[in-house]
Amino acid sequence: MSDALLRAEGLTRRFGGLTANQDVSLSLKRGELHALVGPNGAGKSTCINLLSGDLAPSAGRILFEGRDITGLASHQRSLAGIGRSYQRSNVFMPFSVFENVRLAAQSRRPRAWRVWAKALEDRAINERAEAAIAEVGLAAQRARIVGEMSHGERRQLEVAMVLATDARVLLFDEPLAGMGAEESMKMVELLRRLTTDRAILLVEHDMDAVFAAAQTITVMVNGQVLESGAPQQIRASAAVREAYLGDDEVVHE
Amino acid sequence: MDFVSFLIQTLNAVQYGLLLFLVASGLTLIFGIMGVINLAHGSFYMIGAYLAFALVAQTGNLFTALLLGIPLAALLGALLEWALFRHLYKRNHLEQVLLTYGLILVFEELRSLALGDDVHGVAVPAIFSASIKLSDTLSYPVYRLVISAVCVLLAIGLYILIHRTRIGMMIRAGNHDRDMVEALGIDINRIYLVVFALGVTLAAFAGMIAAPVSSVFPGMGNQVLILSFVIVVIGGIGSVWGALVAALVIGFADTFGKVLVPDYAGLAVYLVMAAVLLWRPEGIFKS
Amino acid sequence: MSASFNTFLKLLVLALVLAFPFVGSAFYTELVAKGLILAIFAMSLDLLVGVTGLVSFGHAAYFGVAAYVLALLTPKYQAANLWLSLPVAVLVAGLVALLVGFFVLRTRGIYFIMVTLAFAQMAYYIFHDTDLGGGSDGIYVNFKPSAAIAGWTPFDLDQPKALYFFILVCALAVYGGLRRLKESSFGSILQGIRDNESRMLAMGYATYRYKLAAFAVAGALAGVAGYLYGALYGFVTPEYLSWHQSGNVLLMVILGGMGNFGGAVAGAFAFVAMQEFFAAWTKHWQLLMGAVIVGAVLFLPGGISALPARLKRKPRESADE
Amino acid sequence: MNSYSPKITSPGSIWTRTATVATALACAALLPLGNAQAQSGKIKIGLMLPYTGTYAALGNAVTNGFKLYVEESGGKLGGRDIEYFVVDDESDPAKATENTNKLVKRDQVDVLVGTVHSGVAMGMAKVARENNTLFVVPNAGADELTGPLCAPNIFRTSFSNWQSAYAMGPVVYEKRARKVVTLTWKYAAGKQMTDAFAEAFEKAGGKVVKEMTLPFPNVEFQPFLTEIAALKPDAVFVFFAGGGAAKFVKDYGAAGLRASIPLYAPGFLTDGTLEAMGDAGQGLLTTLHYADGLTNAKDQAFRAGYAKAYKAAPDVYAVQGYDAAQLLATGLSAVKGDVSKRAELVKAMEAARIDSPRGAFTLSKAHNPVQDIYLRKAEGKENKVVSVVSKALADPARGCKM
Repeated sequence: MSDALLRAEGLTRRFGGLTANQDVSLSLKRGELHALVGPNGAGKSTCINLLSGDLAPSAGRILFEGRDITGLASHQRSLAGIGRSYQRSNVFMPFSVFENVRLAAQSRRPRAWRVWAKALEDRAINERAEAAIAEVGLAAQRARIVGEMSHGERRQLEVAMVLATDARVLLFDEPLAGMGAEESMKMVELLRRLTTDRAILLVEHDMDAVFAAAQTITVMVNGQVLESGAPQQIRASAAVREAYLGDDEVVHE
Repeated sequence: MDFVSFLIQTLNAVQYGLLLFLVASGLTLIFGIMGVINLAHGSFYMIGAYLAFALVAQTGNLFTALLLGIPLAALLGALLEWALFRHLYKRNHLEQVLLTYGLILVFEELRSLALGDDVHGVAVPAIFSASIKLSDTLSYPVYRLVISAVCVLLAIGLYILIHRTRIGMMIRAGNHDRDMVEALGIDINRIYLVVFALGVTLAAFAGMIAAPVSSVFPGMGNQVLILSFVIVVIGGIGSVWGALVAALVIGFADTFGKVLVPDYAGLAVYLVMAAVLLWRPEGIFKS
Repeated sequence: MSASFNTFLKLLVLALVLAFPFVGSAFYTELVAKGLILAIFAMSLDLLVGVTGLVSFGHAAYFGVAAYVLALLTPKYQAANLWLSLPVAVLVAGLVALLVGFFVLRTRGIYFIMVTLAFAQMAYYIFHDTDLGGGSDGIYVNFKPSAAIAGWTPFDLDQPKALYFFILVCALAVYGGLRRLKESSFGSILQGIRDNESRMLAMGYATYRYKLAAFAVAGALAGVAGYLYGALYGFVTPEYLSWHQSGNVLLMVILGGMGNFGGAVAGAFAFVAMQEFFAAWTKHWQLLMGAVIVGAVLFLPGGISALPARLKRKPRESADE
Repeated sequence: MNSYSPKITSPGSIWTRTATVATALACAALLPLGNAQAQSGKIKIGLMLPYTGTYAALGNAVTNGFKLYVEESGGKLGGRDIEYFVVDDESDPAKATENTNKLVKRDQVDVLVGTVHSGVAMGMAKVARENNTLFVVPNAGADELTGPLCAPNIFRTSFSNWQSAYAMGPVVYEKRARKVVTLTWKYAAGKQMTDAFAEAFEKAGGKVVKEMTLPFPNVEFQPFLTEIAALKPDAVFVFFAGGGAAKFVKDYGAAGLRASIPLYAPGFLTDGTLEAMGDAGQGLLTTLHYADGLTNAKDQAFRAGYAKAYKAAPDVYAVQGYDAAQLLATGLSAVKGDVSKRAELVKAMEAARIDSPRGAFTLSKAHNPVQDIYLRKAEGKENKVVSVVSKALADPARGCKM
């Protein structure tokens, strides 16, 4: 467990009387694609929000590279090296692809306060942005206005934006949602490539993709972790089958 | 302040708060349900007061004036919704601000053209003209208590309308998600027409019923406009109970501000608003 | 529109305002100067409304505070020094904005609008109800600021032309500075916050700090406008801080079109011109003004600056909006 | 405000628009040059008064009074025709200097007449002093205008706040009141009025036990009425005007205070508001420099003339406007309409004895009327004269160095 980049221990989150996450523990290792699955309302999004700092846990703690980051706000966690994408596309529509990614890259710059020098003339940042765009395969689209792009392309853009922040832990909330089969395959391929020197947590409904790409799968039901392990182990688990995989229709919706 | 004075000032605060609620209730509806920032709300209050003045002059009776004035106000509201506001729902709030600001100027000048710039009064209806003795020197006019009672009834009525009736359900659904309601086959435009007309009627009704105590004068709408916004916002947008509580809070802040810190009474209401919003950034009762 | 035509237009406008004092009468020179000051005021608000997405309904407070600083720094029988009083006024306005921003930026949307209003009203009552600045009747600035530096006076603001050009230089500097700021790293962060604040947080931006900085800068620039207004007219009243003023400057920004400082300039001049023309026409000029505003909203979404683009579209498209 | 999304526009289009606006402004600027009449023989009079907003009725009354006198004089003053330049000041002090400049710099009027609102008048005085424009105030009562700001070119035909309130001091004392509470809006005029009353009342031997104020223009009086009832003073002195005055008097009556604690005020309380007050206003005693039921011939002629011209009864504001025209006429006649002889013109105006509907008055050294103050009683829709309480009362003109 020493190579865990991000570790959650006993995370609990209550909304009023409702417990959305109860005693959730999981760890993300470098080089590992970790999938978080479960039926609707299982608490996956809450879990990701707790890890990214968008929500504060009611109990439990989060360690990043051995450091306790439970008290850090979302932007502080981002600066520490945890990046995330959202369930709904969450990009800057009126900006171009390049401007979107450049803004992400710029967040790592110690002197973001510069008010005079033109932003577009900052070479170091531009290079970092270009690299991230190339990595997700959007180089040809760099000048397009995001509002005019397809859904799949926007999801790619989101990945590029996370990459541009130099995140070592990537939290992806349903990056494949709404994508066609071909786009999905490309995205899975991309995620796999990105895993080499990073840790990725993937919340996903597409079970084919999850079983094809993930090294570890955690199944959540009713806000709790039901089972966690390698894909074969999950496939073999009777509890998971009963709670979740039993209904084949749901899986391949 | 001795105890009796304190009690009487508390009564003053409650009474003023209820009156403010009456004025602000229409704004809460339009603002909360339709999401329209209506700066012309004060103008509708002013129109109501002048309607009361003009109609009482014609009919000699405030009740008859109310009977005639309320449908007129509703008609005006429906007309405005149909002609102007309907085109703004999908635009941003700032354009609504601009439009309703323009309407303030239009209504104020139309009022000047139609009825002049003099100060007018409306007599308190004879059956409510008595007063109740509170101390050897001070009495309390019955009409003010009547207004308070009407305000309470109105608050209850609005609550029932929104939370307990079918149309209220549709209104709330429309507030939540316009597209969904349309998908369900409900004519959202008609709902908005009704809500807007209702909001305008409430403002005008407040003006009519307050006219006997407030007098009728140019610029009277501007005075209530900002206070109404203060109340709606600190109450939590769209919440009838919130508006009621907020109106009472402001009633107390104003009354006791004047008594306890007279030199800074002008600040009191705004200090309270700032404090409430810093404590609860989305109002006391966020919806 | 081609880039060269654009440049040509810019130069034409610049030539017009440069030549104006030499062809226009004293009154209209002053009126254009007023337009320039309000343009600074509107641009400063546009930094909040159009660029950062923060709708402030209390912007007149910083305008008024700076005007009062000038009034209070001007001794009864002599002029205040421009090079001292201007920076002080701007600094005070900026600091007041910083303090107010510290509180108000915790709220969002309509709540933000109302809290900014609340703080502005408090500032209004401080000047209206106390003797701090002459009370409700206002206070005179008996002498225009003196531009003397160690005995040498480069220009004399008592000369209307000198004052006009000083105001023009300030307006150009604010315009240029804000354009530059918008394209800087800081500016792109502000625009990111406007479009999607949660995303900015997720990318590691402490957005509160940037918004606070924008709020203070906008307050300071409004202070430039307020200072110049006090210097131009020599009379400072609590009404400078009233919500009507805050509303008017917001109208200028919306009327002109947001997010691009040229729109704020156009809005300011359109507003001044409308008041001027209509008031000269009829006693009931506010009826016309109101009607024009209503019409502008219905038929001119996006403000004046969006007009040419709309004219190019097919008429049917714009008709059913 | 999630739906809020600013429009992104191309900079070019904005410049087009700015250019258009600037060009339009430039054209407007050049127009007056073409129109400028080279001393056409008419005297240019600039009327800067409120024609919109809360004080619109007052602005119209002043204008009517002024024009009535000019009409009676055959449309001429000092033998020369009159040309009016009119500006609506909206009672907005923030635009006061600019609006004054419209008349002084753009239209280059010979005489500036205005206004109702004191804050706006302060702005006008500033411009008038700097440009040495002849300035006649037909209403605004700010003590400063004929105090620290007094100047050879500034005249007033109305009153100073001090005058209308000071006269009430002895009256209240004579009505056997010893402890008095004052109440007004927290603004300059209110403070000047209540201070002047306190000055006179305490000089007579009474005591102002509490000075209460409420924020302008707030009209929720109930907390103060409760306090007054608890304090039980011998009398209450207030200063309110317009809609606020009507509401206060009604509230005061409805609280049952009229029966036990008499109410006194400067006449603005009951001028133009009696109809709105209804029964609550009846019998109120106020002091002012004008009243209904005066018996002098001038007043009767004035009233008849005003009623004929405007189908309405004149009020104190109309009188002040009328007298502003009279005062100017006196000065202009002395120089035969030659406004360039400023020194003589001012001298004639200073020495004038104005045969006003309110009764004849002269001007103090600071150019404020030295006039009789009447005690009036509200009866029906009129403020009937009871007596002259202060004969030829002159403002002390504190701070005037003329």
